[in-house]
Amino acid sequence: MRRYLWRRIGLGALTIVATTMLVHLALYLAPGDPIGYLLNGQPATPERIAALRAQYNLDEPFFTRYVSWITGVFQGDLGTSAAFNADVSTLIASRFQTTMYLVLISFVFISVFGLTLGILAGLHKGGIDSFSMATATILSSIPAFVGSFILINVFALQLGWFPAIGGGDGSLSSAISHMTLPAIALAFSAGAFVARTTRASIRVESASEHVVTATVRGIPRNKVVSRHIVRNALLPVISLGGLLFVGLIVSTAFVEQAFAINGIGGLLVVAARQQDFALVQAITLILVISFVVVNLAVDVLYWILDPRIRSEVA
Amino acid sequence: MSLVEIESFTLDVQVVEASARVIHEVSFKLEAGQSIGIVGESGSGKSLTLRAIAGLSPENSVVGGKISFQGEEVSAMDRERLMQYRSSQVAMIFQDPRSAINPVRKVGDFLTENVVTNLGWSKSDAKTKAIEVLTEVGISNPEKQLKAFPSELSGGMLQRVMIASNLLCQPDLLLADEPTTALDVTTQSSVMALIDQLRLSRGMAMIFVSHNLELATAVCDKILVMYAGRIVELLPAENLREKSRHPYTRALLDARPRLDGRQNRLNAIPGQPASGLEWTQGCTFAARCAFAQDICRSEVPVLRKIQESDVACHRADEIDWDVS
Amino acid sequence: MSTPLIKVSNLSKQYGDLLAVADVSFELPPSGSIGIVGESGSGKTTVAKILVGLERATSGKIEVEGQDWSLPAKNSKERRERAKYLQIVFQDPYSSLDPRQSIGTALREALSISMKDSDEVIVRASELADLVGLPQRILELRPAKLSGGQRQRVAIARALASNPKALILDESVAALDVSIQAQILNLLVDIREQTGIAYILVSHDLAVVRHFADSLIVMKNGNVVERGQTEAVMDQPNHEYTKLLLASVPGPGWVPGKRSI
Amino acid sequence: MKKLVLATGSAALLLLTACGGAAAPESSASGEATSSGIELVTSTPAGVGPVDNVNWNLADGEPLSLDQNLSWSGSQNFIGNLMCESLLSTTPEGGLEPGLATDVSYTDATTLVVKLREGVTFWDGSALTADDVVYSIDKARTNEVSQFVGDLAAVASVEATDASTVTIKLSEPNSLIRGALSTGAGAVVSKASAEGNANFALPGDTSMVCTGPYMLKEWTAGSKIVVEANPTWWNKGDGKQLTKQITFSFITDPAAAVAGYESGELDGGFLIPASSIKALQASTVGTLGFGDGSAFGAWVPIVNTERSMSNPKLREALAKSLDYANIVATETAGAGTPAKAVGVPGSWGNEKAAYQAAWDALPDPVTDLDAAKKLVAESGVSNPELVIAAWSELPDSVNAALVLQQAANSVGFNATINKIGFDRAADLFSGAKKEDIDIFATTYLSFICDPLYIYSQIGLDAGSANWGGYSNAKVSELITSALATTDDAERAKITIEIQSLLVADYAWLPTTTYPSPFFMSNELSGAIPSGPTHLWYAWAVNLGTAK
Amino acid sequence: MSIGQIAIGRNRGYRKRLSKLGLLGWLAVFVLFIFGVIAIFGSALAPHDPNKIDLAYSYVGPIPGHPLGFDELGRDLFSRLLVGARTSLIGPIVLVISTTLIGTSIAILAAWRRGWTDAGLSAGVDIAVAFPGLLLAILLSTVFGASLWVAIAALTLAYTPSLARLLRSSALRETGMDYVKALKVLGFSDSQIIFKHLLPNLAPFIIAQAIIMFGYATLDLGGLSFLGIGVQPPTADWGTMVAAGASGLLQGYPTQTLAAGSCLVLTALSFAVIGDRLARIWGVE
Repeated sequence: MRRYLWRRIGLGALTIVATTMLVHLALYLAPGDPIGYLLNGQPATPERIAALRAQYNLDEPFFTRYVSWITGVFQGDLGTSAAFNADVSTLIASRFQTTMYLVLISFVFISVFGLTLGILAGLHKGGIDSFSMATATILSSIPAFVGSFILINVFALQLGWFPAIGGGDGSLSSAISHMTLPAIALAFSAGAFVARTTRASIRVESASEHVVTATVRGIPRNKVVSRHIVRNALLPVISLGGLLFVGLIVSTAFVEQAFAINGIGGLLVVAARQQDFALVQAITLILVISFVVVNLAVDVLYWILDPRIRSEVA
Repeated sequence: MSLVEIESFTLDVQVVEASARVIHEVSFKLEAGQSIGIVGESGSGKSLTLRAIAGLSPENSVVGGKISFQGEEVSAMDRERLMQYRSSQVAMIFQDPRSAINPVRKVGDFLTENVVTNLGWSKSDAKTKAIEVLTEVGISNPEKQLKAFPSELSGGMLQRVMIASNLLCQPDLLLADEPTTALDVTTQSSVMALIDQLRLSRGMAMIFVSHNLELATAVCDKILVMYAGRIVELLPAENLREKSRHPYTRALLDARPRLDGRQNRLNAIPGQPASGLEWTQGCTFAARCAFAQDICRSEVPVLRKIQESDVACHRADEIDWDVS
Repeated sequence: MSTPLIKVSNLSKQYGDLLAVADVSFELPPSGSIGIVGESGSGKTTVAKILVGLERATSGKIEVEGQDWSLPAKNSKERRERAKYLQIVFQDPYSSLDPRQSIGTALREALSISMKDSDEVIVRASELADLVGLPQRILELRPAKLSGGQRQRVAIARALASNPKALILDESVAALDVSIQAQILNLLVDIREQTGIAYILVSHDLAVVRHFADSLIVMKNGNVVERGQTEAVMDQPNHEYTKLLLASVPGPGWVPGKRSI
Repeated sequence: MKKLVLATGSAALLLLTACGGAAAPESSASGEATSSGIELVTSTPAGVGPVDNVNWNLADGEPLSLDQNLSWSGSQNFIGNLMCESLLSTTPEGGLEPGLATDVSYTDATTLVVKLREGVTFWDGSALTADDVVYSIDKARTNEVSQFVGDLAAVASVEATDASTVTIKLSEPNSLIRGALSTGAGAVVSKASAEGNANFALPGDTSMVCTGPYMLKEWTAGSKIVVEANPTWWNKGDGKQLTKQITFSFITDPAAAVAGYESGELDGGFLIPASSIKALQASTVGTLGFGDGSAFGAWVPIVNTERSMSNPKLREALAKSLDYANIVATETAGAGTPAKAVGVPGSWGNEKAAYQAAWDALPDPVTDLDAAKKLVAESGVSNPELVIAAWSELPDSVNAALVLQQAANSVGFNATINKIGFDRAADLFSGAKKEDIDIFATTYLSFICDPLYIYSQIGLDAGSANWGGYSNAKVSELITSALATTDDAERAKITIEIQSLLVADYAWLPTTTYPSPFFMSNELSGAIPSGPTHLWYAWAVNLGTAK
Repeated sequence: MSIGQIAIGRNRGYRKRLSKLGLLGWLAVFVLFIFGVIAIFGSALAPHDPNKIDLAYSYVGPIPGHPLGFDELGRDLFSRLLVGARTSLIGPIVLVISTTLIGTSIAILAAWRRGWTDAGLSAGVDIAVAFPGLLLAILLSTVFGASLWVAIAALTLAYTPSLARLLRSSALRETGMDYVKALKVLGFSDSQIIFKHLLPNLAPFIIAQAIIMFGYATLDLGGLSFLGIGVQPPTADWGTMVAAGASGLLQGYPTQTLAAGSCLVLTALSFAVIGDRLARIWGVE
């Protein structure tokens, strides 16, 4: 077990360093110049522009900047954002919680909606199966940004069930009421994907020999389904869940822009468009770390749940 | 009334949007404590017959005739009764234990699942009984193996676990579908010895399906030879080698290379083993039979008693095997 | 004794800390027939794979008519040269043919390696079909339409396309029904009589080995535990394992032996 | 020095005006109707009842600082002017009236004396002293990142002559300094709270202390800013500060902002993007209006090279080829009016009558393609090359360039478009020679309600907005003398002469005025949307319930 | 021995199987055909200049000659939809082709070489799969400026790992087949076996995956344009049109967002249906 884990952690650390180095290099090569973006085309004297460049140390060579950035990170200082003229860590801190609420609520929708549809379709042939798969296919074709506007228009403006914009004032109740619509918009395509994979996995498990054995030994159908079919079928879905969770964090950018929610995804898009080095690097670092952590968690979960992996590695 | 009675059992299966008959006529009886070996090549329907007895015919297939266990018809059993029948009266062993046991659950859970869930045993009783049967099937330090996962055990050990799981609920009938085909010959020998000894000590009846005639003869009282969905011969095991009267049985025995001597060429049976679906009329084996005559190709031979065996062959009494 | 067609000396193969093949030596005379007997995990298939270059030996020497084949062929040109000496037929009929290719195309493709003239290729292809007892109409069909036995016949025909001097049969009849198994064994015997081809039969079935192979080696966990002429070894086995093997084969008067693991 | 100019992403209309109040009389609610019938307003009827909290959206994003000296973007001013007041104050109609100083007057051409108001306290209760004023003015003119380093360049020294008097010595005569003290340059902060405070007025900081009607209560970087009414405001009165608290949000996405207005979660907002105008005009929960102001759009020809624009005839030809009606319709949604000169009506301040007369005398900007063709023919250059610059990151600047290209080609130019990135900003907005650009568009405005302010920037050889390298000895001489004339009327006469010369020279080619759209819920009233209120006047002082 | 052998062998003729596409399948093909025609001849078909701004017509409803009315800047919606088809379809086509080419070569290289190459490639794939396409698109757009080609490059980098991993498993299964080993021993060169046997046998699976990927590609590229990272205004593109029309939608002028949105959804849906049907026909789940 330990050797397997160390290898995964090593791979994770490597990913973090590689990606942050890559991001840094990418931003360093960027032809534009953040100060230009800052002025957004407004006139400003050359002296003032030079003063601002110095303020954000944009003239240092690549490697010194990367090293100073990394040492800063370890001291908890993520630098100041040029676009917002604010300390990056404060900027991200307030938004990280909002995005996490959004991702978690959306993840709940995806699992509930995806798994139920997938299991229903997997276990029953004919009507239910084709109906659930049809819904899954249609929903998977509705991208988050199209879905958002439909949901806002119908549920927020016309029916007034949910607030139209904003991420709530931080309290759990307001977060839930504000984040339901965006979470649903996010859940469309991911949920459909989970449904389709679960259905396929259920089909594979129900056709397997050990299910025939259980039936022949007189185990009642509902126990065979829950203990042998669904339990085994969920394993591959878990690893998929890890990937989806990670993808979700970034794709919040779509709904954050449509619902005017101040989250990490939206912030990243703005920061990237304005070539705000410090902010882009900081968010990427956080995203990559969460990727690695989530993947590690999925690996451990897989290790615990699926003994086949253990014997393979040992 | 005998333990198992099968009267003109037929089976129609769904094949490419049409249903076709794959088993045409199977009838035999099995007394309690007795063992019968069903042998034949692929497509003969031996495995389908075995599964029908456990009520496991394939989805959307139609079962004809009557299969009854202790006088009660299997296909008439409702869900409750079928579950009770399967959990305590009949037990089944499969060809590949590795795919027949859920790889994600512990061996202990597999062993005790049946008795705990269906027969309401307490967890501790089931555990002690499980250890008992594991030792009985010859597995060393059973406590450790209970916590192990199937992926950590060898093929031979897994088959023993499968057998042990059936012993817990004291079944009256053991259905074995080619239990040792996937095993090495040395493991096969010890597993078959185990099955034989357990069956006799517990007075269990057994139906043993195999493509290996010698193996079936060694462990069964009677041998039933099937070809293309029909019974061609039913005879006591000890008569198989010398006194079988059906050309197919004879040909099968001659086609196998011998261990105790060397022939230059084997007298192989021409053509390919037919399945029940390809039968049109007459004797199913007529196309490949060296003794076939017009009658064989037109009329279906009926099973009839000749000395100690039942044979379905028009010329069974004419052919003098000692000479040819 | 003329120089052997294939001479294998001290062959070994290591996978990590597992010694799959340990110090295996044997010789195959021209038009000879040798059996490699053993249960699963004995290393018999690994030996076969090393001979045809599908695996690389950790150590040991392989000579084929004097040429050194110890290491697998470096490129396909060298592989084409070796194809003229040694070919192989595998066990599973359902994976030995490309499902999307008709039988005729498969044979013609195999022949085109050594034959340039396309007419000659077509003629030779139908000759091969006759040689392995397949009706000509089979050439247009795809493998899905053929039975297990017919597919093995095609596999054999394809292997013969490069007129090899020896053919390795890696459990080639194990997956077949008894009647078909007999037909294929008879076919192989006929081919040997007609072409003088040598055989290396890798099998766990002692009866088939006795019928088919002149001499044999018995392998257990990578080692050769007994060797000799088939008749002698089978009638008076002296190694314990060979005795156990023979005793485990069901036959007239046989009783299964109980042994705990 | 340079002026705050806004040309934002979504459309040129997202604009801030200063020195509002067109020539129309002093009526508070009405405005001068423009060609397309849209009514420009300077203010809305004062609110009646109190409101606990108002949610106000500023669509150009969160300010980078609330220090009035930095005046970075529109949103900064809307919040800043509620908190920090200046020595003088600009009225909604563009006039100057006393602010924190009861009187500011020139004792001679190079000395200004500021008389401080008595009894004014900061939010923290401390009294406003001369030291605070000296500190604030010095900060505005020495901090190298401040907007006003240029405007206050003429200031030599600032001293507190006694507890309530501050004397400003100038290095050379400059009549605009008094006006500057009504802008961010004259904004007074409490010295105690600002001196040595590294993150003074930066995002998240609430340590700044000023005197204004609203105090900074909370600033969550990246999401919102909350200000609350200042109970001890020196200028309290009934009907004022009816709104207890204002929460500013910064929703830039047009769709989300519209959703906010429609669902009632947003009570109003400034800086409305063009794409949302039609949508909000149809709104039933609130009304969309336009505030008048001093902002305008213009094409800046590069004259200091041997290329086509150095020839005055070609500049005039280009001016005559512009399709003013289309520009007004597409860039200001019909709210603007064609501009005869860069000193647009919104920036006339106290001398409205004189400037109005001059404005009427100027030739109307009219599209006359035949005249333009004739001019190009006479210019002596066949098929003159014209390279139009446009920001590649701003789609609307590309659209504007396309319109000009079409017009120029139709009169004989060989016009092409050169898409430049923001990284060329420093080079473009400097007097440097530009070899690959002939003309580029900008929107510009004057901070101070005095046209001399803008003409000095364009007319002088070293003027901060003289990006085209324009040079005219007569114009420079007139500007220098105007700067030395402290008397308003006299100065207006000289400025009008400067204006006529610049118009004749086609130094810049003005196109249209840019009124600024705003939205307010029907439940509220009293927001002052126009002119100086955006920059330097506490626009929310009269905000309250409509009924 | 297994019951499966009894069923008569499945017929594999291509023509017969395509008829089994079903009504829905053919409907999907028809929809894509129409969009394809529009993508190619879009600008010729467009009745008006899609980029001509005239604010006087902002949000004006359908009038004769303008079946869908105008967008917020008074541009003819119908023409923008037609011209938009090009970017909204050419983009995914290029994306799918490049991803399939790279993904397949990685998969085959890994499955064929095995050993270190396989281990190295798979480790690389594991890292890359965790990296969402959107973040890649954002970073690349920062470096090279936002444009359709940058978005395509980013999504190719994002899609390739998961496709490579999917194809690698089926490629491994195919190379594990005995006929591949037999061909090697017969003297066929690696490239002969790969191009004459391996690729043709994997082709149905690859095509089915490519078609399903089309649906996602259309949506993701539309999404990037929505965020301002893909197609840059003023060029017409369905993704940007959805974004631009959004504020109008909330005010009762839904035509632009709904029209562009439904075109995106319809395209994605058609690809999903065809991909699903083909996968089922070729028995490739």
